[in-house]
Amino acid sequence: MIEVAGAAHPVVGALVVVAVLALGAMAVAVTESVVTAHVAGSPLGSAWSRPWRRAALVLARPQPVTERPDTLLWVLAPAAYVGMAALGLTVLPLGTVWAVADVRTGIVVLGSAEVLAMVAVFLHGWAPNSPLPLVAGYRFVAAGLSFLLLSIFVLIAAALPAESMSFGRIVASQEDGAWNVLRQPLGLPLFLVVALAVSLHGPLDVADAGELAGGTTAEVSGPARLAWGFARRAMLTTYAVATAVVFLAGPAGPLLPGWAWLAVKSLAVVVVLVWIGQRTARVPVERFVRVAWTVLLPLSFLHLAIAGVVTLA
Amino acid sequence: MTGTWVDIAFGVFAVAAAWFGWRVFVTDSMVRATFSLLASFLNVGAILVLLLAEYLGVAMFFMMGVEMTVMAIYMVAFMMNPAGLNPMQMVHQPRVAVVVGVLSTAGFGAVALAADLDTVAIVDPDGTIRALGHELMGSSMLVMQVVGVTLVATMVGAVVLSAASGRFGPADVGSVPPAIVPGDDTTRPGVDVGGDGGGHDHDHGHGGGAHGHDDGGDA
Amino acid sequence: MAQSMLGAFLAVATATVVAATAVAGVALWRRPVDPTAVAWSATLPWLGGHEPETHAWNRFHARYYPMTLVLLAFEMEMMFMYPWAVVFAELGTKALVEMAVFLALLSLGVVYLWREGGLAWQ
Amino acid sequence: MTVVTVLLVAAVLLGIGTWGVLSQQSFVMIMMGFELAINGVMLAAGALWRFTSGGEPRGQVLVVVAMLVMAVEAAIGFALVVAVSRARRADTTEGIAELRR
Amino acid sequence: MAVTRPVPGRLARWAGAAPVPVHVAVGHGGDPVLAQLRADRRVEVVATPRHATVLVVAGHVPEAARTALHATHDQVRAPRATVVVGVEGTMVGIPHAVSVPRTGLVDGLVAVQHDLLAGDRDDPSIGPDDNPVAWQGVGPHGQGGEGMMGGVPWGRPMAMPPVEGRDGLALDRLALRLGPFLAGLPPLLVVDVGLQGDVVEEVAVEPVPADEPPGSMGTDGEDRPSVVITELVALAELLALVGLAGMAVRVARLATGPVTPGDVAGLRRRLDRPLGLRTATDGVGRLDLSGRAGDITARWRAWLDRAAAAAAGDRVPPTGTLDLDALAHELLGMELGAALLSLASLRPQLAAATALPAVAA
Repeated sequence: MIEVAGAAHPVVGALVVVAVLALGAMAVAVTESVVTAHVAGSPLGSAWSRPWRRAALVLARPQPVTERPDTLLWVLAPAAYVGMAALGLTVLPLGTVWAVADVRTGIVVLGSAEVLAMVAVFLHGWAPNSPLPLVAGYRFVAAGLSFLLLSIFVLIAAALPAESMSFGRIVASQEDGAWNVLRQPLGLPLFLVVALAVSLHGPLDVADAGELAGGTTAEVSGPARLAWGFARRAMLTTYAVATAVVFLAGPAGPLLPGWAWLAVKSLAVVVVLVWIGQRTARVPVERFVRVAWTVLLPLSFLHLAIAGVVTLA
Repeated sequence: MTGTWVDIAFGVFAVAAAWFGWRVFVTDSMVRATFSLLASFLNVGAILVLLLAEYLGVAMFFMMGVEMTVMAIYMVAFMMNPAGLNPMQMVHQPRVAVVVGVLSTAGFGAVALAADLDTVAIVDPDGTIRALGHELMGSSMLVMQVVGVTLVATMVGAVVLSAASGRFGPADVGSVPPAIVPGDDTTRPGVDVGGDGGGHDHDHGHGGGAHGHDDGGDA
Repeated sequence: MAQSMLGAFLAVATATVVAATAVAGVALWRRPVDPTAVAWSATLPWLGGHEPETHAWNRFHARYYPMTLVLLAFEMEMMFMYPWAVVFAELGTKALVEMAVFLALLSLGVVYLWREGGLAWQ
Repeated sequence: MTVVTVLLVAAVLLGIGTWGVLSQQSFVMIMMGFELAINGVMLAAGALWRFTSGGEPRGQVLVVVAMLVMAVEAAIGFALVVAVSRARRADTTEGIAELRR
Repeated sequence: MAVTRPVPGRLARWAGAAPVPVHVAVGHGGDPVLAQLRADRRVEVVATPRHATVLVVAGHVPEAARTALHATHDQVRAPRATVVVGVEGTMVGIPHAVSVPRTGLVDGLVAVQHDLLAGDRDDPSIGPDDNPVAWQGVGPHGQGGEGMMGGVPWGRPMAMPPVEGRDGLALDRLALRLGPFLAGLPPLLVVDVGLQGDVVEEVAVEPVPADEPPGSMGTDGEDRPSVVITELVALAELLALVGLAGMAVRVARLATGPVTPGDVAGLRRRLDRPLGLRTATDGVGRLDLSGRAGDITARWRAWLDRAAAAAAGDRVPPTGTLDLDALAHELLGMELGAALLSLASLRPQLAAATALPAVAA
């Protein structure tokens, strides 16, 4: 019988995960609308309710059909993408001692959620049988295979002081020592790159690119498009919570209860990510692959070395 | 998690793994074939988790996700009719294959049934990952370093074989395959003496005819 | 509430399946599965106004294939780094040096890939 | 779920992999067969580690090495497919019949 | 036979208040309308007709592009509507189009969207309802295909035969005609692309031939849009393509109002910093056309210079027209995204190349 620190009843866990993803996706949508309105210089008043109205209209529009799609994969893609966002969220501590399933191999589960999310985005590009989404899906696989290593190195570096791969122990290791954002400085920027890239946001949104007429969503409309938008924002929520847990000691903090601290820190990370998204243009894929392998990967080696030395000191 | 639940879960995962494994070779669409192989791996990963090899099970999710994505790219690039729009008939010697498949299953199954393995409970189930870590850093450290060298050799070999052009220009310019019979130029591969061309390729390979020497030149 | 590892993974699996089926439901709601149910001219792929001559599904020439092969090999390194991370603090500098050698070896492969131009679109 | 049943499942996977390798003509499909066979090997190794080794870590190292074999085989296999396709424009076993000369 | 069911009441009320997603088919002189739509908060210019409820035809669409416009009209998912700015719908060959003057354009769009949601409006598709290529029941397996790669499976052939790419691998080549109404492409420009993977192996750039303008067609009497509007609309389109939606709205809002040199200088300060627009354009789309070499960053900086000069009121030389064959030769070997961005960065010059012959003074 292998003991697991925090774990909830499966049904309770599922409801909490779905609720957190829904709230998170709404928060991301509102943040995007407000930041876009601010950058555009228009009044912020109507920006708060604009996402709901837009979502209602998208829901009211008809579903996508192309000449000969692979409908099974086309429906499986958003479902798998949200499933992987949920998978990542289950292993993250959402309260001071409470987590849906704080298993001993937490960072490996988050890593495999990221990989299988890449498969979901490729399927979303492949399924419509249309040239522009196909090119967008293949572009994302090139980027996905390149930023994958960064996220693994950063998570392993966070596991060194915790002497365990469970996110609960990573938070515990930050409570007595300094937060990882301070003692492992290179980690946060690298992990923000991964968060932007895996959730198709901001400068690393190579899959739903505007220049390819919306990339993988070029043929998508109606509830299926709402499902894909929700999936992207749910994945951003999961990675914002993961950033807060790994670098800002997640639920740890004075006065406020654990989940409140986690909500505040995750919302801060969401605002930073969306702000970067509205100020930096999209990076061309060739350049991102070259930079990821020749600049960011050596940086993550250096980051790992720093984390190792700091852990031993 | 009482024993019966574990057995039921194991049964479901085992049947799913075998069914997806069979689907790999019968579906028409290459993308569906590749990702049913991924589904088969995910089910085997789940069985490994049931076998309390938790790290290996979840690591298999991660490793096989990457491997199957790469495999999907190569399946779609190098298979005719990649999306299964026409039914797939790329099979030869089907009966021989089925017989050998059944024989090998029966052979390995017989070994499993005949061997009387005395089951031993895991001594410290909590510390299996920590034990693996100490093992890799301790007595199996040699395994890790040899794996490192193997991986470097694999990377260099893969790049040499697949990259179109390296530091010294295109890979196939100037290099001429050696003759099979030393000294006899007509036996140089790539020189279609009999003009019989590859079975399935759609037009002649690089420059046919006897002028094998500048064969690579016009690539 | 300590709970067995398998119970924890049951919770993980339940949450994933529930989230996935909910979204699959939304994606399937009122979706015409048979393409001929809709006017043919509305089902053409979007290219800016013209009809494509062939299916989009083709033997797609992904131009980054050397990078994918090196990643297949490089990714095996993660399998050794996860257990290393768990026991690193106990073993101290010995583990650090050992992993440094392992990483240096593998980065040789990446340097070779970059040097041979494998990172650019072939 | 005893050692015998898990080994039987592994044997079934190995059998399907072998059938796949022998029945398919295309290089990449043959490699899918190898992958499935190694999948069966990993399952067998995991089962033997769980039931007969009493938690001996070297059992897990064997599974990792099996994963290594699969990764190396896939990488070099695809590199060869690319090299042959570039030199000979063949994507099936019949395509390179000249080797039999 | 469009499958439309009236939308449930509460959803319709919420959806009615949403910004109108619009796909703009830009013709000659359509840039001011595009800027006006992008600047308005009640309208959202989207990247593909699939995301739109209303198709807006801005500017004069010549006869040659009519079939492409009808195809674009059909690809807006039913229930759909079409709004033609400043000219009769029938002039463009779309029977149920609503003609709206430029002044009350956005109010007209909001009204059309309300009708759509209430189920009172739905333009039938113009193109054929069934695939002219008979494929059902044809061939040994009844889906029109034969053998492995042949036949017309599901009414369309497969990309055959394989062609040798620049790296020696013989794989399929997709021949695509990227149409005149692709979002972000310069108006009325057709790009014939031979794609292997996402690299352009063959390309030909052809503007849609303009027919002589009958009477006061086009943008209700206004002559060619001024230099400032052309440059700023080009900048807004480029910003929308690379994902900076907020900046695109700001530039479009600038283009619709009076423009002072101070505004343009402020815009340059916002855009010309390392991690802004230049992330997508530095070193991308490097073309040397008739002596002027440069990447996309150099070109949008030139736009800002010309806009500042025009705002200051002094005479700005007209943009030289391009040699399209030289341009096509330069685009060879680029990645598809980079090629489309390069074309978007040549919008003013290409607009001059496809301008109405009579007006291009």
